[in-house]
Amino acid sequence: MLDLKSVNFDRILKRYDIQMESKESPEELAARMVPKDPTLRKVAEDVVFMRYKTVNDNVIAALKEYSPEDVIERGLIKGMDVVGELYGRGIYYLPHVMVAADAMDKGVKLCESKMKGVRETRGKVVMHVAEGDPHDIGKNIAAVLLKSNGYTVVDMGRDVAIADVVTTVEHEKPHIVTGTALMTTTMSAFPKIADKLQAKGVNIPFICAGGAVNRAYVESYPLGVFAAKAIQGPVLANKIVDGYDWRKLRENWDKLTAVKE
Amino acid sequence: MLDLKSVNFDRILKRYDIQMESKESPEELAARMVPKDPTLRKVAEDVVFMRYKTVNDNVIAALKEYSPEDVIERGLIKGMDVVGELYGRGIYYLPHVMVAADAMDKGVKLCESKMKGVRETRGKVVMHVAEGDPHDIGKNIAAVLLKSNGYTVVDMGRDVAIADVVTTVEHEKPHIVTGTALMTTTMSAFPKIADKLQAKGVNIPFICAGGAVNRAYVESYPLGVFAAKAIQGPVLANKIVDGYDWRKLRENWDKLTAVKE
Amino acid sequence: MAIRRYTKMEYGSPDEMVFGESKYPVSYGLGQTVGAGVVVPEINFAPRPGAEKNPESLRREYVDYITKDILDRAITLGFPTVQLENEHIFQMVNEPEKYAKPVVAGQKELMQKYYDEHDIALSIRHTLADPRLAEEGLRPGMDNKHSYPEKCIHSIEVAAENGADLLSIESTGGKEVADYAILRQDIRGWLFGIGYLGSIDMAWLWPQIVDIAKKNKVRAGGDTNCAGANTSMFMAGGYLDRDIPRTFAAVTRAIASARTLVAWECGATGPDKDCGYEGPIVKAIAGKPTSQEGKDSHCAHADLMGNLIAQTCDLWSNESVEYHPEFGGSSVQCWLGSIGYEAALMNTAKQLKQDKLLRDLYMATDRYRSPEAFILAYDNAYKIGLAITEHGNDIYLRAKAAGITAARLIEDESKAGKLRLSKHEQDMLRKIITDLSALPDEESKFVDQCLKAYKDVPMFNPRNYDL
Amino acid sequence: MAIRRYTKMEYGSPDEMVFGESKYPVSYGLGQTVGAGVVVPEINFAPRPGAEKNPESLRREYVDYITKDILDRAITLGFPTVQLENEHIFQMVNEPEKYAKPVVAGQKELMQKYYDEHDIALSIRHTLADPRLAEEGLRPGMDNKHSYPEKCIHSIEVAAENGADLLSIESTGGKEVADYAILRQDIRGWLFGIGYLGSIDMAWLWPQIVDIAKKNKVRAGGDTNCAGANTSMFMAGGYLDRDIPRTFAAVTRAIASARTLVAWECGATGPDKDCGYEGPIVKAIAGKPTSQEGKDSHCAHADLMGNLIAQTCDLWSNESVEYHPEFGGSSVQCWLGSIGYEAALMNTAKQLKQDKLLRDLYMATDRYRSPEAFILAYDNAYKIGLAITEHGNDIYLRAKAAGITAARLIEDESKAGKLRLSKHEQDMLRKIITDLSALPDEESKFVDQCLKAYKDVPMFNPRNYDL
Ligand code: B12
Ligand code: B12
Repeated sequence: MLDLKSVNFDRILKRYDIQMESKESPEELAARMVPKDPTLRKVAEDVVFMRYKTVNDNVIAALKEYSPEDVIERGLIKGMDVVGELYGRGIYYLPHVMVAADAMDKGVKLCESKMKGVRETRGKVVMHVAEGDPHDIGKNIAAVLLKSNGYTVVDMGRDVAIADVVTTVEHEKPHIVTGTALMTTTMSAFPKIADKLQAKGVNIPFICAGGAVNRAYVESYPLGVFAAKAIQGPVLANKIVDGYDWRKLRENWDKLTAVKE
Repeated sequence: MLDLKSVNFDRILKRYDIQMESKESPEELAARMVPKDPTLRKVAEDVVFMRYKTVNDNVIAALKEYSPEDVIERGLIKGMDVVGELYGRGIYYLPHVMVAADAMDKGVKLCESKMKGVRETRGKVVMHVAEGDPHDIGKNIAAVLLKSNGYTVVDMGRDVAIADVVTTVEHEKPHIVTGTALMTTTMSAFPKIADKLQAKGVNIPFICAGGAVNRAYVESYPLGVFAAKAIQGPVLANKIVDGYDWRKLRENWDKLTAVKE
Repeated sequence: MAIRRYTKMEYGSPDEMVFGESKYPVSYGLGQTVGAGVVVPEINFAPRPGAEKNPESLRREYVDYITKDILDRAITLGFPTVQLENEHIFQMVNEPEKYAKPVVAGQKELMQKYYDEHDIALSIRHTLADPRLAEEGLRPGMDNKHSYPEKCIHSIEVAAENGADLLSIESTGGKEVADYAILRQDIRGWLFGIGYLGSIDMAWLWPQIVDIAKKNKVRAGGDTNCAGANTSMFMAGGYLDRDIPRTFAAVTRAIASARTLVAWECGATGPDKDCGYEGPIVKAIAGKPTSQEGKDSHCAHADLMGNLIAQTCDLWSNESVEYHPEFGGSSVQCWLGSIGYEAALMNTAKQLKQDKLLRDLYMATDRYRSPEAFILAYDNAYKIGLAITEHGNDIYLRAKAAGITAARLIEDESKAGKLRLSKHEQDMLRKIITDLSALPDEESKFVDQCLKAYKDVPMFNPRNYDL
Repeated sequence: MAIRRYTKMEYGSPDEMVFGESKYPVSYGLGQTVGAGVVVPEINFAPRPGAEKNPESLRREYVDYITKDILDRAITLGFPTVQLENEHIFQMVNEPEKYAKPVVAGQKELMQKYYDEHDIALSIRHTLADPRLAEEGLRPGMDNKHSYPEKCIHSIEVAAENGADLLSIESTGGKEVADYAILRQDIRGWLFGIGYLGSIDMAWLWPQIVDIAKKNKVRAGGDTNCAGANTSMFMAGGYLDRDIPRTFAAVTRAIASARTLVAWECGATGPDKDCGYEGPIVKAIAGKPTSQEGKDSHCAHADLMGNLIAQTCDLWSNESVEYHPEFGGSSVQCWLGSIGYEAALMNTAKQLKQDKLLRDLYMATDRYRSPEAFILAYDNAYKIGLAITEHGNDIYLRAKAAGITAARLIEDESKAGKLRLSKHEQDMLRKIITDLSALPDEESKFVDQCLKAYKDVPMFNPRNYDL
């Protein structure tokens, strides 16, 4: 092998990742953002620092002082907000978000078991991967992010037939339906789904994503709203429950999705 | 420099062009195809062998025995047919065709000057290059091939405004209009031209070509018929004067254009 | 069919390895020989959206447009040899007689014509789709909804009978567990999913492929871990990405190579598939030819080892590109230009006996661009190969050894050498080493532990693996 | 502005020339230096159809999409330096204030942001469009229909004032005659069109560009003969094409280099533009940096010297690709991957002092692929450079000498060496040598001859050249 000692690697490549590393620590940021109240703070921190083991106890403690709804909103979800911020700033990576979401999920389940009725979530989302398409990782990530932002997710899985999607939407009456396709030869299901939904008078936004599709394609059929990244799921969903329809989402797409990258 | 003596270049590249070289000579092929009659034969051979200098004399000689129409059809154009065949078989290159066409042109002009009325050609073609686009070589080649196949060409040149194309078509009443665009940012003129022509009730085929456009694009607007190579011009034109409209050309496109490559 | 495990290296030292040569060259197709002194470009493609509308539109897309374009361009540029790869789409595995057969036969017919007319060496790899769903069942008889396991095997037969020269697949065994683990940075789960379950699944699948190949006198190529290690690599991404750390991706690549080897242990001859980046490791072990891709497959995905990965390839691939027009021709023609010229450069280096030098230039360019590149540099790949063969008979221990070796190589170099890691990558590396070191020495204990830990992973069903 | 003709070679021998180094490196843009030990990737692009609809949609396409994608991918892959090239489209030269200004300014603003945040060396070349029509008039005051000559100059000012780092153009003087000649294989006509008229036109145009550059403290790069020699090359094509013979194309390239040199003689500093393949010849003469393109510009056009042409480049370009999505990102991102990695390979070779060896590998790969490749091999390019400088002060004689030298080099090698020619290529070569040898030794005689011979060429107007 050639002797590489003399090589000045800076003339060949540049480690921008190391140069960009955030100086801030998760602890510093969390300290500023978590709730002041010590009981809720513990709950939020369990989420932020992914303490899957202690979250149960801390939620139980909090439930003595606060309603289940409050523990969810002001403790667990607040913690998840911090996680989102850490991710957005490049301090946390995706797996942190996933594991934090697992912890939150555990706490939410506990709270829900103490509630009278059913918990009211921000909204309901039906998700699927196109027929013939096995690529479901992106959809799974998006599902976790939507859940951890307070949405109910009906996950239909992968390789889902067009008719099944339509039936499920009719049945579940969600605020949003989503589709993921990573293959140019499976994505043609989307316009068909959109047509069938419209024919049934369903006019909810149909968020379409996945490597194969792009904005131009998704906007070529009714209902379609493109998402490039899983993290855009909650951003778009929040606007939808605020009353944006698919046309308005399209108009404001550049602005909306620029918020977080 | 490294010493290249030991290199076996066959493992690096293969000279398919040399391997494919035709064994047949232009003379052999012409001998089989040119007219038997010695006077017309000379005229045809002047075209085949690009004898710009003798063509005048030989045409004059032929005009003593034959009508101008016959000298054109059975002498000059017959010669051009041989040229087309030689080109198709890879024996002639494009410049042969161009120079042969120059020779033919000279002969045709001479014949025309001896005619009573105007010569009846196979049809009339209005050609142009899109507005803002200076790339006209392909159009020029196509024009020569159309002319040498017996068509009257109205060549509007390059960088031609949409309105000018429409006016010229209205005025000239051609069988065919053509457009060439080599830039993605100039080709959008074509659908506009097609719309305006249709609005005026003009329904002739609009042959569109040039590096920027492709078949899918050209078939996305009415009238549009794609051409990949200049040599397809006469092929399509012949069908058009035979009665094919743009829809029928599209349907048979694969078959028609496979004829000659 | 007996599985012959690799317990020693076919190459005596890393330096023996170089592009365009392998210990066991393979001949097939129309005058094609791979691994015997010439690097061959391998061009892959995907049909345009809508081409799948019906069998005839799909055939036309693959044969009349894509295959013809490729062959024309190869002649145009004077490339003496080309391999095509057709990755089957869902429709082709779901209804192979209807969708796959006309494509496979049509491509071969056209290739034969060019071979006869121009004497260009040609071959085609058919990469069958693996549509099996863990939640429905991976083995025959289990999937009552779609019968995917049966269809998958049948589609391999259809390809072999109708014109495939080389059979490959990117099998997906264990992926449901690996997918879960990757999002949680759980290296044990990943090892269990790909290193263990994946190897079991391949040991079921590959003897069948080898049989089909033998029966039809074609070649069984190989597998790569697109489902696992490529997903890691893809998600780890480049210097702007923060999905998963690149140290994790690097270690999963090493583990995956212990799995990918199984195809060859079942009797496949190579060349291995492109798409995965395990080539340098498995080639070091087995001496069979491999297809690789890097700087000229950015049409399909970016990577952080675009040159390095060419170091020991036998075929040089573009991975895949959607068929569509470009200024320079169709997309397949354009990318064929790039891979064909790169192969030509390597072949010139071979002719001039400068191939090892060019190999080192490739390698040095990216050696420190990412931890994954670093462990795939041929010297390190060789070391990982050694770790695998030391435990060659134990699919668990060898995968674990591959992972630990990779992790340690990265650790050592990041401490003493030129490989720089971000803080997050370092943290992850430490966690990986800790986690892997804590694992039991016995397969049975490991399996028990994992069956318990991952029993609730969605879609995971031990019966898929006879567990 | 005085024109300083080259009458001697800046390089003492061919072997001194190698990629990534030039005698006169140039600094500009945001921390960019070209020709001083590092090869820089240069990424070009074209907007999607429809983007030209209005100024805002065009700005968005060029800035928010294309430029942002490029910068993100460069950071993602760790490329330390990138140059962008924006080839202006018709709308930008026709209404520069409206269409060009927001694009030029927007790109620079975004680049500044990335430069500040990531310290990546960045620069942008604006290649102005030359919309002038010979039939309307090439000089100011002549074109009453469009005022293209005036608009052309104005658009250069707009670019220079609003953020261009480097000004280039592919000027089209003499093209009307060359276009006519190429289709008739008339080498005299081509020499007159490009070698003579083209050089006259450049001597009018380039002093103005150099002035505008100086006034705005930016760089005047260079010209290339896209209009002429690239059209030849493009039409000569590969082994399936029969439009024009490759020997003709090769000789036109040599002639074109005598013309392309004029930009530098008028005071432009380089780097020369990509797109043309005259780089090796003009660099040998002038020692200024050049941009080249080959195997990684097949998105724009195929060539028969994909590796060879990298031998002496300072920037490595993709020529141009339409912006659109691919599996691996947008098209500009994908091709940036390829050119960026190739540049990295060259830079590694430089660091390891193996650059001359890699240069020779590049060169040897295509030396005998086509006559054009052969005459551009750096040793032959040098010889053509010598022929030009010997007659450096006479634009006619030097262009003729370039052509004859190239033709003779091809002839000798095809007789005694490894360069094989088809019969048609041989015929053409013989005709070229005969035709060129028959030409007079004096400029004035040549001009008289040509003015007579080509007076009826459509669009040709001697007044465009003060004749
Ligand atoms: C991993 C992988 C696989 C794995 C899939 C594992 C899994 N569980 O998903 C396996 C091995 C199974 C696989 C199989 C195949 N694959 Co595959 N695969 C890939 C690969 C390498 C990475 C995909 C990936 O995971 N990306 C990462 C995820 C996170 O990205 P994502 O899903 O797009 O999600 C992101 C966004 O889209 C968004 N998002 C997604 N969904 C949603 C939903 C909402 C609501 C929101 C807001 C956002 C959102 O968020 C995510 C990012 O934040 C790609 C390469 C590529 N360039 O894409 C090829 C690729 C997709 N595969 C391809 C092919 C061809 C195949 C096969 C057909 C190959 C074969 N012949 O075997 C088979 C499929 C067999 C079949 N059944 O038909 C091609 C597709 C070509 C085409 N025609 O379009 C690709 C592009 C590779 C290539 N370049 O050729 N593959
Ligand atoms: C030569 C050339 C030029 C020459 C043109 C010379 C001329 N008289 O035509 C010159 C130098 C003038 C030129 C200028 C420019 N060019 Co230019 N040019 C080229 C090049 C290299 C070759 C084009 C060519 O001649 N091809 C050969 C001919 C024969 O092909 P063709 O015209 O397509 O014709 C064939 C078929 O289409 C068909 N055909 C054509 N017409 C017809 C008609 C009929 C009826 C039929 C049947 C068939 C037919 O027959 C022919 C084959 O048989 C291309 C490269 C490429 N990849 O295409 C770039 C190219 C077209 N140019 C390009 C650009 C960007 C420019 C400039 C804008 C650059 C600049 N900034 O200065 C300027 C234009 C300035 C302006 N006014 O706007 C880009 C276009 C990108 C885009 N946006 O789409 C290209 C693609 C280069 C690239 N890869 O970037 N260019």
